[in-house]
Amino acid sequence: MTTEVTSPRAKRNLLPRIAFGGVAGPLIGLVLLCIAFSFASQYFLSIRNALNVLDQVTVLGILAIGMTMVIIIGGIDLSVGSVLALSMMSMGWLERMAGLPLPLAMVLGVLTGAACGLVSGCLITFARLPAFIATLAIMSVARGLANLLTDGRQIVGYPDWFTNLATVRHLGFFSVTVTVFVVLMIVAGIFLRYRATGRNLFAIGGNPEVARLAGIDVRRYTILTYVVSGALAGVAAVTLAARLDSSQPSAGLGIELDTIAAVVIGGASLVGGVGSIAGTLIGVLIIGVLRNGLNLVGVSPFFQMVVIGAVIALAVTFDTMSRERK
Amino acid sequence: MTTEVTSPRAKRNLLPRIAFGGVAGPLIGLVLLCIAFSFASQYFLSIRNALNVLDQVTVLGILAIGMTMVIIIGGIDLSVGSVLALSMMSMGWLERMAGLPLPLAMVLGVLTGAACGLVSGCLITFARLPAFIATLAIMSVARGLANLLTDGRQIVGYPDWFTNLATVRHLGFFSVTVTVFVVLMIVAGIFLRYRATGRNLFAIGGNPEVARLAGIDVRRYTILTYVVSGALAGVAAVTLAARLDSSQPSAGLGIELDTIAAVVIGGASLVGGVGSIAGTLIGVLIIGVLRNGLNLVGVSPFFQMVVIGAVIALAVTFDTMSRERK
Amino acid sequence: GTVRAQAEDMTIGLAVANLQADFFNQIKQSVEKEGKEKGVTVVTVDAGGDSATQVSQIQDLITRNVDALIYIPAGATAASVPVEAAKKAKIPVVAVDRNPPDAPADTFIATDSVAAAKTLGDWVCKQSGGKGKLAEIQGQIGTTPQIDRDKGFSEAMKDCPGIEEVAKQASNQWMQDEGFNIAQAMIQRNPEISIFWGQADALALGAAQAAKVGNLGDVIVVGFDGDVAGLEAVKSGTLAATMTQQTQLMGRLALDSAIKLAKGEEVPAMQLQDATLTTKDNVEPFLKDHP
Amino acid sequence: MSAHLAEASPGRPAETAGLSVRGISKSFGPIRVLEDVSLDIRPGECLAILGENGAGKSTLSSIIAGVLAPSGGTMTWCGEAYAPRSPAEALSAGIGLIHQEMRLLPELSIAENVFVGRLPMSGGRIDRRQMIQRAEAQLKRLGLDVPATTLVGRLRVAAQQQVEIAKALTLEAKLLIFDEPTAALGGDETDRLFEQIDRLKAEGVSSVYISHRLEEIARIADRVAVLRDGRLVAVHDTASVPVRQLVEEMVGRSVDRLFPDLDPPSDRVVLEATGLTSSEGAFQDIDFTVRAGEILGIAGIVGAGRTELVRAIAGVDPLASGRITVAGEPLRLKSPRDAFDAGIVMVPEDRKGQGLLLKQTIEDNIALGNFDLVGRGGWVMPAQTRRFAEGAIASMGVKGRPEQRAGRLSGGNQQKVVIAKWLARAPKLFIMDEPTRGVDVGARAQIYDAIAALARSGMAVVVVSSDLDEVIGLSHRVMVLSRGRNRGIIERRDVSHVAIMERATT
Ligand SMILES: Nc1ncnc2c1ncn2[C@@H]1O[C@H](COP(=O)(O)OP(=O)(O)OP(=O)(O)O)[C@@H](O)[C@H]1O
Ligand SMILES: Nc1ncnc2c1ncn2[C@@H]1O[C@H](COP(=O)(O)OP(=O)(O)OP(=O)(O)O)[C@@H](O)[C@H]1O
Ligand SMILES: [Mg+2]
Ligand SMILES: [Mg+2]
Repeated sequence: MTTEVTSPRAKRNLLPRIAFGGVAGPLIGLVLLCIAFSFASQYFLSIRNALNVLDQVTVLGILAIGMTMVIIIGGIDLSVGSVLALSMMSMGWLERMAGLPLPLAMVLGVLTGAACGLVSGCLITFARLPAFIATLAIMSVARGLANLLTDGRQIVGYPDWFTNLATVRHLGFFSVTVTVFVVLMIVAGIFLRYRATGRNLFAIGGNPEVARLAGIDVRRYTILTYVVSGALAGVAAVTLAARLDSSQPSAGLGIELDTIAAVVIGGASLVGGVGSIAGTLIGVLIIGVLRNGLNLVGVSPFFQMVVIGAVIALAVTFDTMSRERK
Repeated sequence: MTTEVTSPRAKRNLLPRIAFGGVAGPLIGLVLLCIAFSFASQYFLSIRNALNVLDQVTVLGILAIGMTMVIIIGGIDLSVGSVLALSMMSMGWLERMAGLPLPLAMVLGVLTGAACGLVSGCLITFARLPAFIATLAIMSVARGLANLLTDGRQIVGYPDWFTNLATVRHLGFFSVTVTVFVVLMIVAGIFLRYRATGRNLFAIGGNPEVARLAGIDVRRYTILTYVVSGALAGVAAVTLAARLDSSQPSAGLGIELDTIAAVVIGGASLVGGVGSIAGTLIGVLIIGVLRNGLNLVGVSPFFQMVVIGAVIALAVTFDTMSRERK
Repeated sequence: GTVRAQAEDMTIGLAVANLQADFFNQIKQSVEKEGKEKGVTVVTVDAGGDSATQVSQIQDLITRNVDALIYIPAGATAASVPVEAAKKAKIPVVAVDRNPPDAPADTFIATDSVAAAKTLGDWVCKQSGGKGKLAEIQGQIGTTPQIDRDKGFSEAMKDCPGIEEVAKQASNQWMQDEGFNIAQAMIQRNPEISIFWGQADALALGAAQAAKVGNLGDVIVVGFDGDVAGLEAVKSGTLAATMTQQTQLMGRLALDSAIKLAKGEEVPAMQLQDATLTTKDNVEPFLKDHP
Repeated sequence: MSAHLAEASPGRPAETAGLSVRGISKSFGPIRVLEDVSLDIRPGECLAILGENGAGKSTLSSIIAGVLAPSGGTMTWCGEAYAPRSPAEALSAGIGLIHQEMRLLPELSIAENVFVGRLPMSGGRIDRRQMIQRAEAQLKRLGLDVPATTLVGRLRVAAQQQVEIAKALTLEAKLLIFDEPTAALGGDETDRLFEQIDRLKAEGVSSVYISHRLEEIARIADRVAVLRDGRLVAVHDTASVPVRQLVEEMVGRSVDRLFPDLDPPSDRVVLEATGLTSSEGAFQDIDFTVRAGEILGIAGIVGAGRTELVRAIAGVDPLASGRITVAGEPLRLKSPRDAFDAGIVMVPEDRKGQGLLLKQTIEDNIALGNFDLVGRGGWVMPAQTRRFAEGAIASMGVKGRPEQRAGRLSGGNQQKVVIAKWLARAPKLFIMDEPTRGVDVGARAQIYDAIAALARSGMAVVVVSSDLDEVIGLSHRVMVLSRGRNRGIIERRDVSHVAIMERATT
């Protein structure tokens, strides 16, 4: 939720405010992008492609949920990509080398992610490391461990039912992984908007000292937020493994910047205290639609980079401008 | 703003504070690291290896100078790696395709970097983009352009005198590039400590509104800081081109995180208003010595990642602990 | 380094381009395994794809006084600086996969990518009956393997006019996820695609997965490299064929050459290896014992 | 009121000297904050501007100092048209502002804060020695004796305010605006400040003085202007206007009684503190009790350790030793959460740093820590938050709407939000550190009434204040601290300025 001053028209504006939760700016960007691609490519505007985009943003989206919370409390999590890789490799290793049943390995994979988050959280609260450094350290360690598990080899050959989680679209619509993504978004959205615990995260990000004096256990919340972010990286890992039908130690390389970009495009502030799941969803979709559309149009990869950079800058400019106007 | 009581020990501590400029924490980390490596490898403790380390950190160090200023004003520059690549490719392209003399192309390469910084700075001050997003956008655009210039191919075959800048150690000591690095460090150190313009950067980072109220032209300073950071990325590009004897569009991939890490390890705060060149130098050396030492000891690559992460966390923990004690 | 007669007390430096790529990792493992058998100390460094890092790492290996250097260059084309530095320190260099054109190493070991890609292209032509719509997912633009594989495959296609190339797009990192997304977009633009040519097994696997999701039915997906995942996929029929590079052999050969060079013996300047066209019929032995 | 102005204008000097403000108005979006304000500030005079919280005093100062641009109107300064586009322009014209909200750089030294933006240079580098000497000299004159190399972040609120004042005094400006400079100061420091303003007057420097401490006005000001709801309602050519009249002009009605009647407390002891000793050394060996229905005042001069003491009781700072029991239950305080769970809440001294989320809305601020009251089972619906906040806003008469950003409220209204937030909680022990800092008279009466009502409802209340009248008027008993020690607890019937000051200065 943004914490803008509402003009005296606030009461009249209440309806759109609730409907869009202050994400009008990025939303306009997303709509413009979709319109542009609809003209540029005949393949863009179709249910099938919309489902493809959802497929493609599932991993980014799940990571972005955790990142939204982390950014709201004024932190940052650079380790998500590496933690994803470590969770993925643990899952594969446990199933393959330790012979555990795959469902159990999946759960343990998620727990691996949570454990990484726990370490980050403890480094931040107890060793008082800046979040940037703590998660950068975990980023390096987790990537190393992910590689050490199998000496850098990927793990292939999961059972069919596992890949089907990502590939079979039930009733012609959502695959299991997309469903998980959507459900997680809704749960997180409700949590951040309507639960006291969720609201407390905004207070911590706004000013941790104020939050502490108001009786909030800032340390516990901080640690838990990083644990959730780690666990979500674990969920993303399972999703990605299903999608790729393999576990790869190089998975998620560099995805942390994409994730942070999605959250900030969605209106969150890296200073903390501001952000919303609705905004993050739009940010994630902007990145997803951009990549998908450029591929459909057949833009060369180098030129894609230029366009992506320009569009990100434009989208956020829209957002700040529209806020200013208010 | 905290409302701490002045500790009665404040006066007694004044001397060491001035002597080490608040970098005692990271310095201890660096010294411990050097001692450990001296025991672990017979090759570590030698003039030759020390010079190697300096060689190896030149690019990172030059980038870190600009990053220190950016972080002091409360910003961040994710684009340094890509801007480095773009400057490098422009230089090569201008010399090869446009047929300019190499010295002129070198200057224009540096100016390319400055131009990128100018764009970032304007996006931040005029379009009011968060620095993270503005420089993330430039990061993507610059990398795309660097690749587009030669369709992703590298440029090889510079004249010998150019490579010699990086490889010939004059009087058995410093190569030209290392000399440039050292001189830039000294100049920046003096600038940030003893010049009013330099001190103003701290005021801007501490609180831009206070700075504005004190009559400081915050926008101009902000833009100039990013221009300097970009120009330094250009200088780093020339240095790296000399070292590699080629221009590569993939150069500097991911180096932004290393650079930020070095600055933060050196005691700067990402919130702004705190930082020093002495600290940054130590941060850069910690990263350089760590990589060098691990290679000399022969630690396997995957395990290196684990160790690097752990040492970064430890070094900064030392720093925060030693501050707390104060 | 000084010339030594015994392999036992030798130290060989191994500078790998990027261990995140399975192909390089296979070679690394082979070199290390061989090193253990021969009692040679192998010191491995990984540049993570960055040539600047690699130059620093090789500087460290030289400081460490290695007796010979195995150099798998990072970056689009190989940098000559490490070779020159090693030569200056009188350390012999074995280049693998890519060779700096302006400062060639003492010996160069690689797969003949052009020939291999042509073999693969010819097989595709035969397999498809000389007809079909081809979609090509290239590797990272500008890298030697990308250029060579492009060249070899398109030579084969020249002799196969019935196959029409309908899509061609490059990836940035040779990665499976990229292959998937690119292929998915290609399928949307051209639902009649019948052949996918991924310039690495990872890209081909991504394309195969996209074809499966897109219910494309009968498509021929071919890759290159013959890494473990690729071979498994060939066995299960996900990939129709791949070109198996002899990574184990190349690793062994690299170490042997390095030892020989360190002892002052002669080694041929060029040691090009064949890649084996691998289909369901001959994949089994490769899976058991990678060449 | 134009009649008022017409009366005031004949005595006006020629416009060639001083500042004249003509028809200034200012709107934030559709909200009109200033409406057609015209004023003159003569050379060498001190003009006091009074007004309720949110009357527009700070906004007017900001316009004069170039921080904000007016929506309409003109100014002339020293006979020339004056329309500063930035604080830098105002500064170079010789007009400086001490901002109401202290704006310092915590990570920099006192000296650098004092000279920020105009560091003295010599020979191409900063002249640190000169900078430190001048800063220390100025601070000494203000009564603060600390090395100028100290980081500002380590200073107490009062000292920070003094640094802020020193910053303005070294400007060598021709017009200085003091926006509530004494809100965080004690009597001694205030006197020092007045000496400085007198000195400036003698040098022909004009000043504008804004304060809610009406008793200061007669001492320092030459003339008084009163703002109400953004309009100028009165200008007096003398400062010796009866306080009662000023209050009436400010509030628009008479405030006949500042302090409420107090009911006698019950015998039930709520808080019992024995042997409290700070781990930082700020206070030692403090014993006292507070009973249900009782208001205990804590008095002392600046730096006596009052803030440290109440922070420790609220679980914010650690105690080295001592025992605290609440309603007979011994407490182990490891964090504010523990105190909170035991029914202790605190309104902190530093509202911006510790009391308010400046970037968030008023309703978010009020709901924070109160979610259990706002909703049920951990659920908080926006409509419930709104209703809860509206209740709290009404109870304290905050001039603002629930969805407004707290940082944009006037200072006094921010303070009211911080208090309002805990009123609904009905804690066992309510601690208030400087509860009326920056609050106007009308609102102060309101806050006092609220405090008395809290006590009447059976709560125990601790009020720390540097305002002696406030401690005396509001407390059942007054505990006096000096140099970290309890110098005695005075019963209401024995309490007086003299009784307190005697103990406070031992
Ligand atoms: N940036 C802003 N946006 C919207 N409203 C504002 C802004 N700044 C101030 N206001 C409003 O303008 C009014 C006047 O504020 P101002 O700070 O001038 O009051 P004041 O007289 O100084 O009060 P106090 O005595 O409490 O300091 C208040 O109602 C405040 O909410
Ligand atoms: N002039 C001074 N300079 C520096 N430190 C001081 C000074 N006076 C007191 N102190 C320190 O301040 C501490 C007490 O501060 P505290 O904030 O608790 O006092 P206070 O009575 O609440 O004053 P106030 O709230 O008015 O600032 C003591 O430990 C003392 O060491
Ligand atoms: Mg005010
Ligand atoms: Mg106090």
